[in-house]
Parts: sequence; C-alpha cells; structure tokens
Amino acid sequence: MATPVLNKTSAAASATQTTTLAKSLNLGLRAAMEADPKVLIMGEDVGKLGGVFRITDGLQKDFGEHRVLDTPLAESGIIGTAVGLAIRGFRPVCEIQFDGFIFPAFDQIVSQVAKLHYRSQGKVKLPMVIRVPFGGGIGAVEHHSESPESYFAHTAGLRVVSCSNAVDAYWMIQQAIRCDDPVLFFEPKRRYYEKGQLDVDAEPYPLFASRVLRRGDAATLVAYGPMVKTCLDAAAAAAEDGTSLEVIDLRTLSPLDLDPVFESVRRTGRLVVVSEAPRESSLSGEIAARVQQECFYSLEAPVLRVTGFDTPYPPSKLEEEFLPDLDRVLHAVDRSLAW
Amino acid sequence: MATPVLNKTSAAASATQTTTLAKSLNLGLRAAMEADPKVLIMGEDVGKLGGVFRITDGLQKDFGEHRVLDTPLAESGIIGTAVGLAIRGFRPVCEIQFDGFIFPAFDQIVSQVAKLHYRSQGKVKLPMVIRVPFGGGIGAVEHHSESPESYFAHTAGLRVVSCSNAVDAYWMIQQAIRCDDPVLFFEPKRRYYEKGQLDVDAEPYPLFASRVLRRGDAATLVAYGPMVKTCLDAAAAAAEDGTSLEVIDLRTLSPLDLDPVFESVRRTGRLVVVSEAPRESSLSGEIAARVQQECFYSLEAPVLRVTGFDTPYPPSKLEEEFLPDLDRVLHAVDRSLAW
Amino acid sequence: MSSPEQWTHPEPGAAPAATAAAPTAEQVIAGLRATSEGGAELVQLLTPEGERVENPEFDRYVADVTAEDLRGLYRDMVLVRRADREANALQRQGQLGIWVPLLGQEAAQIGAGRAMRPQDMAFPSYREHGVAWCRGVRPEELLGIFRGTDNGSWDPIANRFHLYTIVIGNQVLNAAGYAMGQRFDGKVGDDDGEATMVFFGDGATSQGDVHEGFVWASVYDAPLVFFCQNNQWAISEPTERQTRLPLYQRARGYGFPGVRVDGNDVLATLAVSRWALDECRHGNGPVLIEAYTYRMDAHTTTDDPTRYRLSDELEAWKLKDPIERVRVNLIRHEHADQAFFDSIQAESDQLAAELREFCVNMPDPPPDRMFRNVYAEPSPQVDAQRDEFMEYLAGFSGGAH
Amino acid sequence: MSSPEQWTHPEPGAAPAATAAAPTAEQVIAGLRATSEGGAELVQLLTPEGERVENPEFDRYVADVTAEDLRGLYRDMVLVRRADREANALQRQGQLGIWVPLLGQEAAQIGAGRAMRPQDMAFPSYREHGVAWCRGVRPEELLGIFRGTDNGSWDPIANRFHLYTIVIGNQVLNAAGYAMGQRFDGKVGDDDGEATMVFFGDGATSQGDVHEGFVWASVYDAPLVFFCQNNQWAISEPTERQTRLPLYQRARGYGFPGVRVDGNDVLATLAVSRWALDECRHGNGPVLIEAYTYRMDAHTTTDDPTRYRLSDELEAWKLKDPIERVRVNLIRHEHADQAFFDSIQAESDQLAAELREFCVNMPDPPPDRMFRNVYAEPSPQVDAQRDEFMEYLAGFSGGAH
Ligand SMILES: Cc1ncc(C[n+]2csc(CCOP(=O)(O)OP(=O)(O)O)c2C)c(N)n1
Ligand SMILES: Cc1ncc(C[n+]2csc(CCOP(=O)(O)OP(=O)(O)O)c2C)c(N)n1
Ligand SMILES: [Mg+2]
Ligand SMILES: [Mg+2]
Repeated sequence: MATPVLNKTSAAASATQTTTLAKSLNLGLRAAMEADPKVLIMGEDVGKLGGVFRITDGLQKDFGEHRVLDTPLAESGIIGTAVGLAIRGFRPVCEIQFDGFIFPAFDQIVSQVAKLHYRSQGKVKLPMVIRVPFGGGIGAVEHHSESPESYFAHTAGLRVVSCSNAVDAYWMIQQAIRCDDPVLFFEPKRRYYEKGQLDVDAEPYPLFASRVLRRGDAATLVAYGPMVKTCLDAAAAAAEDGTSLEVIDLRTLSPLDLDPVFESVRRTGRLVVVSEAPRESSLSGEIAARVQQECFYSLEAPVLRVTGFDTPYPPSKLEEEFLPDLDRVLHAVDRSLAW
Repeated sequence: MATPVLNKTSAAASATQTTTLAKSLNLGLRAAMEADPKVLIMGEDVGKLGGVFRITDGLQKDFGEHRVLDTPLAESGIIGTAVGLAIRGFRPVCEIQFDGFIFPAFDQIVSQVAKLHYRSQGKVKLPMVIRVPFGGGIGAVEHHSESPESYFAHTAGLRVVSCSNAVDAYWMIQQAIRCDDPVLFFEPKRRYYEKGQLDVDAEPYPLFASRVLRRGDAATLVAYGPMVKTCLDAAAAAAEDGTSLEVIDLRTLSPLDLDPVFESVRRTGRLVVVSEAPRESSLSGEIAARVQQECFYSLEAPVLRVTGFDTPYPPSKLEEEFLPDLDRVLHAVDRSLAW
Repeated sequence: MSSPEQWTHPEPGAAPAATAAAPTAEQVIAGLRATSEGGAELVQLLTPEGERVENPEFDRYVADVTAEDLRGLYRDMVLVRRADREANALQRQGQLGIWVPLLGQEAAQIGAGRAMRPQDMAFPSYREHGVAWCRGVRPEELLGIFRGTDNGSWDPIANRFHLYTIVIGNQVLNAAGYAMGQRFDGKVGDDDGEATMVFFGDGATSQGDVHEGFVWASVYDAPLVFFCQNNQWAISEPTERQTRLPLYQRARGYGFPGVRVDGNDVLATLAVSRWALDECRHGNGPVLIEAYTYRMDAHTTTDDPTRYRLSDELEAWKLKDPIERVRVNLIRHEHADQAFFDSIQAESDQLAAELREFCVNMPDPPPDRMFRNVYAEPSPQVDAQRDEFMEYLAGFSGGAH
Repeated sequence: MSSPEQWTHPEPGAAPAATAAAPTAEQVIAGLRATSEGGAELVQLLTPEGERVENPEFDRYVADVTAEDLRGLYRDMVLVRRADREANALQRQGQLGIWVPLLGQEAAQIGAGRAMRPQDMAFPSYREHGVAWCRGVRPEELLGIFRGTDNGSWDPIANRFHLYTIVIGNQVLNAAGYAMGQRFDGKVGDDDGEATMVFFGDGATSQGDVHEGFVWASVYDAPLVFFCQNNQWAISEPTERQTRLPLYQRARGYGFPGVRVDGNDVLATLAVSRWALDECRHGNGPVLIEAYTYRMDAHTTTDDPTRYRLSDELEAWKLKDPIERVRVNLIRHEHADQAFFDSIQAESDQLAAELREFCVNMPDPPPDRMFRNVYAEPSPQVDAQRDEFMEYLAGFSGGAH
C-alpha cells in the first residue's frame, strides 16, 4: 500500500529495472558524473576497489583518476581539500568509509563546510556531498555501526538527508550533488541490498521533502534511513491485527519537513518516532518537541520514541537487542494506543 | 527568593568571601591540585599567561611546569594525550581555549574518551575533565561564541555539566575532577565576572543534580549556564507584574536530572526551556520531548523553547538579537500563559 | 641515525624539554639562535643595517627589482603598518571589538603578497592584513570582522584572497584542495601557470590539518606554497613548545623543499616567494617557506605580552625592523629623497584618516542579516524563524530593542 | 634546497603523482624499490636466504641472542601464524564475523614484542596479534572482538597492552600521553626505565593524530617508539598514495631518529626495537621505526585484494617469508633438528585446536551487558533504560526474542 506518488512513479514507468539500494547509488553517481564534468569522487579506496561497499564500483575505470580520487588516509584531509576544490568550482562527492570515521573531519565540517556560504554572505558557494554509510545491523566491529546524523542536523548551514530505498537512492544522490549547499548524505548500509523497481525516466520526488509511504489512521510512525523498512514491516504486521498505521519517511533530516507529520498526527492523534541513534539530545527528540507544540490539542497520547540506548554501540552480538525492531515498535504503538 | 539549599549554604557560612565565577574556578582548580598530586592542567596558554581568561592564573607558578602544561597548539593532541595520561593514572584537566576550538578534538572525545571505560568493561577508568568556556555575549569574533553542548549530551559515555554562578563554579569543578568518568565542563564565559558569596566550608550541592533556584507557580523556566541569569532576571521582572515563575538550573546536561523539572511542571502546568544553542536536534528539544511524555496530563500549554536560531552564530553586532534575552523569555511565558 | 637533526637531540639523562623548569642546553642554544640571526640557513638579501648582501641562489629572482620597485615595497610596508596602527587605536577607542596587529610582519607579508601574480590564489589566516593589501583588499574591508558587522566584506573569488580563517590550520587543507583544483584544471606546468599560497603561523604547524595539507599537497603535487610566518610566539607560547627543529625543516619528512627566509627582509621574502611560486606554477610544488620574523605587538588587543615575554626581546628585534632597513638602503643609494619619504608619510596619514572615517561611520547590520545566506538554496525553516523573529521585533513599538 | 629528498621530486612538467593514470618515473622507481630490498638504508641481519649479515650499528643489540632464543622467536612466529590461520578459517566457517590477518607480519610483531620489557607499555592498532602474544595476551582473548561478544577481554593494565584501536591514528596520541606520564612519574633515565611502543600502519601516517603524536612526543621527550608497519598497503591503496618519501624519513622533520628495518627479519626487528626502546628508557625518545614488510593476505576477511593488486607481487614477497629464513638459518647452523620442528608443529596444532574449541563455545553476552560500564559511576538514566528494556524482554514469555 505505497503512496500515490510511488504508484505514479511505477505507473509512469517506461523501462523499470530491479536494482538494489547500493546499485542505485552507483547508477546515480554515474549519471551525475556524466551530467557534469565538475563532479569528482574522493575518498579512501573508492578507486580500483570501488569502495568497501562497491558504491563507486567501476567509476574510476570509466572516468579516470582525475575524477575518482583514492585519497590519503585522513578524513579531515578529504573534507578539507574538498572544500578547496568546491571553492575552485568542482562538485566533490566525498565518501566517508564508515559512520564512525567521520569524526576526524568534524572540525572541517562544522567550522568550514557549514559556515562558508554564510561567512562570505553568499559570495562563495560550497556544493559538496559527504556520503556516509551509517547505522548498525551488519555484525561489524566497533565504530562501524554509528548513527551520527543528529550531530549534523544540529549544525546550521548543513543539509542532511537519508535515503531508505533503492528508488530514492538513485534520485536523492543526484539531487544532493546538484544542490548548491553542502549535503550530508546518510546511506542505510544494512539496507544496501534491499531491492526496488527503478524507473530512470520517472519524475523524481523532491529532495527536501518527507513522504508518506503508507496511509493509516490509528497511529503515525516516523522514521528515516534503515528504520523505515522496520516501520513498514511493523505496519504490515499491525494491519494483520487490524491496526492501521501511517508510516512517514522523513528523508530530509535538516531542514526538517514536518508538515506531513503534523497533518498526519492531527488525524491519528498518536506518534511514535523510530531511530537507531541514542536518544539524548537527538533528532527524535526534536521531532517530539515540534509535534507536541504544533499538535498540542490533537495528541491523544504523548509522542513516544523507540531509539537506540544511551550507551556506546554494543558488540555486534548484542546489536539485535540494541536496535529498534518490529516488536519494539509495535510495543510502543500499543503503549500509545493504550494511553 | 533563593532555594532553601542556597540559604542553608549561606547560613552554614563560617567565612564567606565574594568571588567572581572566574575566580571561583581558579580557587577550585587550586584546591583540586592541592588535594591530589595526580591532577594536571593542560592546554594552550594555561601556564605563564594563566589562560586567556586567567582561569589558571598562578597555578603553573605554584605547581610547576610538570603539573600545568602549556601544550602544542592542537586540540586533538591535548585530548588524545590526556587520555594516555589518564590511563597512566593522572587526572588531566584540559582547557579548550574557546568553544569553537573543541571540534579538532571531537574524534578523540567521541571515539576514545566516551568509550574507553565501556570498551574495557570497566578495566580502564578515564577520569578527565575538559573545560570549555562557551556561549556568546562578549562581542567576540567568529568561533568564539559557540554553544556545542548538545553534541556532547548526545554522546553516551560522557558526562556534561555547566555551572551558572560563582558558588557552583567552585564546587562543581572540584566534583568534576573527582569524578571517575570523563566530564565536559561548560563555563558560561559571559558570566565569568558575575559575583557570588562563596563559603568554602559549606556542604556542596551534588554535581549531577539540577536545582530549583527560584520558586514560582505560574510557569517554569529551565535553563543552564549563561541563560540561568537571564531567566532569574526575567522571573524578577515578571514578579513585579505579579507573575511568579519557577526557575530551574539544570546544572547537569548529561545525564539529565529532570525529576525536579517534572515535579515543577506538574505544579505549574507550563514550561519554557531557554538555551543559546541553535534549536534543531538540541538539548532543549530533548527536555521538551521528555516533559511532554512525563507530564502529558499536567501540561496546560505545549513546552515552548527560547533558543538561538538555526543559523551560524552571527557577527557580534547581531548577537544581542541572536541571544535569548529577558524580553524573549517573557514573550514566551506570555504565549504559554495565553495558550 | 646520524641524521642532521641529532644536534637538537637531548643528551641521555638531560632534563625533559618541556617538563623541567630549567631549559635544556639545546633549548638555550635554540633560544639564542632564535633571537640572533635565525640560523645558518636563513636567506637574507638586506641586512638589518640596510646592506644588500649577495645570494647566488636567490639574487636572480629580484634582479629586475628597480629602485622604484623598492620604493614601492617601502610604501606598501609603511601604509599597511600605518593602517595597522590606526586600527589598533580604533580598538582602543572602542570603535573595534578587537584588533589583530601585524606590526613587525610587514616585510614577510608584502614580500609574499607582491610575489603573487593576479592569477594566483591566497588563503590567509587572520593576521594577513599586508597580504590583503597586495591582493587589492582595502583595509576598510577588513574592519567588519573586528567591529562585528560581518566576517570580511571583500569578494574572495574576485580578489583571489580567501576569507580570513580563525580556526588554526583549517585553511591549509582548503588551500591544498584549491591548488589541486588548479592542477586538475590544467593550469599548472608553464610560466603562466597558477599557484596558491597559504598563510599560517608557527603555532599552527602543530595542528593535524597542517600535516594533512603537507601530505595532500605532496602526494598530488599541488602548486601550493606553504607560507609559515614564524613570529616566535603562539600567543604566550614560544616556538620551542611546538617543535625541536627549525620549522622549515619539517618539509624534509615529506619530500618537498623547505626554506627559511628572513621575514623582516622584504627583498629576500619577495625573492624566495617568487622562486617558490615559480616552482609551483611549473609543477614542482609544493614548497614550504618559513618566514622568520617577530610579532612586535600583542597577540591581539586583548593580550598582555608582559605576562610571558621580556621587553628586551622586543628591543633586540626592533634593531631588525623590516621598514627601517629599506629606508636606510634607499637613502644610502640615494634612491629616495626627503620629498619621497614625506609624500609616503602624507599618504599614510591620508589612508589612516580615511580608515578612521570609514570605521566610525560603519552602520550596524540589520537584524534580518542574521538569517540571510545560511543556505544558497531556500530554507523554509530559517525563513520561518526569520519571519517569527521580525514579527516579534515589530511588536516593540519602534523602541526597546 | 639541495635537500636529500630532491630525488623524490618530480621533474618540472612531470605527470602529477596522483592525478595521472600513468605513474611518474619516481613512482616506478619507488615501486621497484618497494618490492626489492626496501631501500639503501634498510637494516637487515638475516637475509631472505637465512644468511646472518653483519651490522656494526645493531649487532650488539642481539649479541646475547642464543640459538635457543632464536628457536624461541621461530616458535613465536609459527604459533602466531598458526593462530592467525585458524582464526581466518573460523571466520570462513561463520564462527567469527570478521578476521584481520597478520600473515606476513610475524617477524615485525614478534621482533618488536620480544624487545619490550615487562615494565613497557604497548598501544596496538587492530592487527597486532603477534605483539599481543608477546604481552601475554592469549589468542582466545582476541576473539571476542571478531565474534562480536566484546571489544577484547584482556586487562590492558595488567598486560600492559592497551585495547585494540580501530579508528586509524587515535592510539598514537593516547600512547604519547601515556609515555609522557612515564616521564612525569620519573620512570625514565636509566637502564630500568620504562618506555612505550605504539603500533600503526603506513596508511595511518597520513592522519593528523599521528603527526600530533610526533609533535607531542618530541616536544616532551616522551619515551615512545613509533612502530610503523609498512605492509605496502592501506586496504587497496599503495604507500605511494600516502607519501613521496620512505616513511622512516618522516622523523627528520621533527628532530628525532627514524630507521627502516626489514620487518620480515625478526632478528633485525628485535635489534632495532631494543635500540629504540633503550634510547627511550634513557630519555632520548622518541624514535620512529618503519618495519618494512608485506600484508600477505587480504586486508580483512571481507576484502578482495585481486581487485587492486597483482599476484606476482605476493609471489615476490613469499621469497622473503619471515619464518622461512629463520628455519633455514637454524638448520644451516644445526641449531634445530627435525624433532624440534616437529614439536613446534605439534604445539601449533594444539594451539589451533584449543583456539577453535574455545571459539565455538563462546557464549553470547547477556542483554544487560549492553548497559554495563557505560560509566564508572552510577547513571540513573542508563539504569532506567536497562530496567525498562529488561522488563520489556521479560514480557516475551521466554521466547520470541
Ligand atoms: C583550533 C584553534 N585553537 C585555538 C585557537 C586560539 N588561538 C588563536 S591564535 C592562537 C595562536 C596562534 O599562533 P600562531 O599559529 O603562531 O599564529 P600567530 O597568532 O602567531 O600569527 C591560538 C591558540 C584557534 N583560533 N583555533
Ligand atoms: C579514521 C579511520 N578511517 C578509516 C578507517 C577504515 N580503515 C580501516 S583499516 C584502513 C587502512 C589502514 O591501513 P594501514 O594504516 O596501512 O594499516 P594496515 O591495515 O595496512 O595494517 C582503513 C582505511 C578507519 N578504521 N579509521
Ligand atoms: Mg606565531
Ligand atoms: Mg598498511
């Protein structure tokens, strides 16, 4: 029971193909590089290897070492030089190999990337994309399963988006590259191999817009990135028990596009926000804060949150417990309905 | 109309002295260094100069260059070596010269400082303090007026506190140094010269506890650091108009101690959270999210927030507009009361 | 292991360089050398006494410098110093929130700035008022930063002079990326090639970003001149707190040339900078230049150097004043008469008067400026916050706020 | 500027090192040197053919090494390789989530590890299984990291072997701080002094943290040996992507010694490491060692090296196998008979069997482990989340989850 728009997309389909989220990103990057010679790809192992997740597979071979750069091993260097390249007129797309390794670049991102357009009163644009495979669920070692998006959503001057499915991945990466602002692009690595029907001739959905993926009236679920599938699964399960849940994919984390959420909550009266990230001072808290203000009289229960815990990401044998899953989401829905 | 506890403190006073917040920190650091030879002070210009705010004034002269280290100019180096010193058994107190310069150390703080105790299953303790003069209002140039506390409140494994007055400053810095966990210590630089009556023989208030500074029943104001004074001033002004506001100083930003806030809101039914930091995905959002859940049936108006805007910190001629002030706080109170 | 640096290595059992109250023998020696000639390898073309000394390696880079050119360099230095002093005074009088003096570093900055060609790009730190001057940025355009009205009002693209960067070291990586772009654009390899110059201080060399800049620039053969002004101090910390070795030697470890030039000698700095930029535009970058100079004033107007350094150090450096040696040289060779010096004096007074006039009349930015240009593309969120705030402001009947 | 590095400097107009598809002449030369002897200054005591070659500078550091000691080093290498191969197999069989092989780096790690004294401290990266072995950390204690049950179960304080660090470069600063502490504690300056050794790779040298570690250690004369295993690759990137120069020369720019040792020669690595540690414990630290070696297996079990390197490179390095040369030497000098080799073989099979037995029986951690030790002192917040979650789990009648 997908949204009208998704239907329209598939409807309009001339030649749809089945791709994975990972492959869609690769196709999207290729399309962006073909469309604009100023687009560069930089990062660790993005060349011959095609990145550890193969998202840049084949691009160096086809576009050359001038446009797909295997950089030295230092994230501040990757982002800091990308800033200079963007000032020079390039459109760098930087790959951070794993979520946990973006922190050495945090200073460049917060102090330079986020501020240059403002500092220069618009005289210098910084069109660059920072791709970050994020989140857990792949049984990885430490620092490979972090969800750092809230740090960036809290940083004015950055745009932050996350794709949740193969179709969005193809369009959103291209839209992010075309955007004249710096964009943090969070990729749900555990969903890289989820399949979707991609129609490259279809009309893309706007980048900075959240989207209702499933209609329902009992309660609203809001998520982004990897948790969207979890919520859709939960909604499907709830439907079997006769509970109809609305599912909204945020897609843009900064700036937030909450009008669809407000509209939904005014109908359902109940909201559960789902995110892998730790709860304290997070994006999920922001959503709860905004909704309780905008929908004060509509809420029949407080906004509830299902999130990762306020602990470091645990050893992977425990990640199944750490990560919100279908059961925890439905448990929260029950609590909300019972309020 | 201060809290009982504050009264008790002053009551118990044997020899109270008038100090500024800055001087209290200096006295607190001195006391901590005298109490424990393992306490080290490290940072840029903390030696002969005594720090750009003179918080470490005279300490190198009295304790020597072995215990007060003028470090090379690199924040990751300061924090990264402090980690090693803490593992070795020292208790480093690092000074970050200004809020905007903590970001080069972000990786060490998030990846090592916050996680080592957890990773080692408690075998390695990391007792270290990171002092950060933060916030605006002093007419400074770029990067000298940031409020980065939410980044750290969102990071599990760290403790984050902020003092708002001269008395707390003296005790809290010593308590933070005695704590066996890493503590981010945020100092409201614009309040460094606010005076207080310090009784060094008094019983200190616990470190990880928020505190009611003023009783009231019409609405509750919650703030921390520099905004506490703003709220107290607002409450005083409101009192003249016959509106009695309760003011709570959070003091601990992570872990949050919200029980006093819940208790207060259950009485007043209204809450305004005040913070200089940008609003998106911030600590102020977390408080709103928690309160709307815990006090759902008590709230007569949504939790409102008065914060900095979601823009980079502006040139200082505009900071008066950027920073929440008495008028904006009271404006929000009026909106809350009129809801 | 008998590397040339061994001499800086403490003897077994020697007091630790940083943890002992007493400096090691090496530190004393280093300290003495620091305040004397700046080391054996210091490139100098004009002595403090204004004598032109020969340098087989670098003379050719200033062979074309006429007496008029030298007078021009003199003029540049006098004017930027005058502007610097005026701005300092404006701060004292409450017209600026803070000022970052360049006093003493005029030769380093004018020598480097005048070596750059129009097509070159510069990435300054926050003290490069002299370089700004050479890039066509008026002193007036710097004031907003220090008065708190903006973050620099010049056009970084048009002037090919990036905004000031206050976070120590950040700009070095940005410059490395820009220089990589010059190479990717095919603008490197011949006499008309482009190059980039990045400015940072002795303290900055400790930052990871500066190292990464060295790594990137060398691995990508970026046409980048690392111009380090070693003014002996990072606020209160002497250079010994950052390094055991003369900083120009840092380049050794990366495989590109490093040179120490007398940063109080405008001619030598011009020559070495021209050489370095030429190396870069021809594809032989990067190059590191350590301009050995001295911060003659406080770190900023809020700093109090008497807490950490002795006045006789300043006195010693006054004897090496960057402007005085050029004046003496011009006089000795009768390349300038009193009329010339008077005209420069008059011009600098004029400049200072205009600067003051401009400063005191600078309007405060309008509140809504705060919300502008956060993003290049529209942000409903920022717009909403702006509208709400402007409405709130309007609520005050034209006053209060 | 006629610095010794000039040879690595590309000729004017040469193709950019990194941006041209075709490598520069320098890169080809560097490449050839890389796969041949490792450069003129490579310290080697045992040739790949097992010949003991003299080295006036370092022989004395292994003068006391008896035939029994050499057999011990052989045993160490065989056992850690066997454990490494077994763990690799366990990953293939789904018993581990991932494994990071040390194959080919046994000599570098055993040489360094055996040079350390009990009072010394080690900060590993994530591939130092051989060093762990020398510090008394059982292979079993490493498994939790790769099986996902913990982040290393040994006691970093008791073993004087810090936890593995995965964030490239971070541990170098932590080690510098620890070594500063050894000095502050007065444990440096004589034969019984303490020292610290930190391990990182060729790729790590690009990180700002490693540079800052060099700065801190040199400025504070920290007793720290920087032990860089240059295994030629950072995942898919050859060392040329990180530097123009041999990495040991990086030390030149900071003013402390740098040495390149044959990392496939356990005797040379032992000698150089002992020398370096001695320098440090006597107060002459820091020292940089580049152990020139080769990553003979994939970066990790999830990596596919065939995408980025040719198999004949591996073949060339097999001829320089770290274990084989010791075996040949022992045989040639009749310092070991077949019985010895058989006993080591048996012991390694035993070790592997125990490792496997241990691995397959490792229990999963209990859910509440997740909430333990987040803080040293109580956290009401974490406790509340734990209680809520445990209650939630209890809700499932003993199953489902
Ligand atoms: C990352 C960072 N840390 C700290 C500061 C505060 N600070 C401003 S200037 C300065 C000293 C810089 O010394 P140096 O690099 O020698 O440049 P100079 O001021 O002498 O020109 C410091 C520590 C800063 N601006 N940025
Ligand atoms: C800060 C950071 N960035 C990226 C990574 C991903 N990564 C893990 S190992 C590795 C290559 C390291 O190469 P090297 O330093 O030579 O060590 P080696 O693996 O060869 O022993 C990379 C890029 C990481 N772990 N940390
Ligand atoms: Mg300086
Ligand atoms: Mg390697």
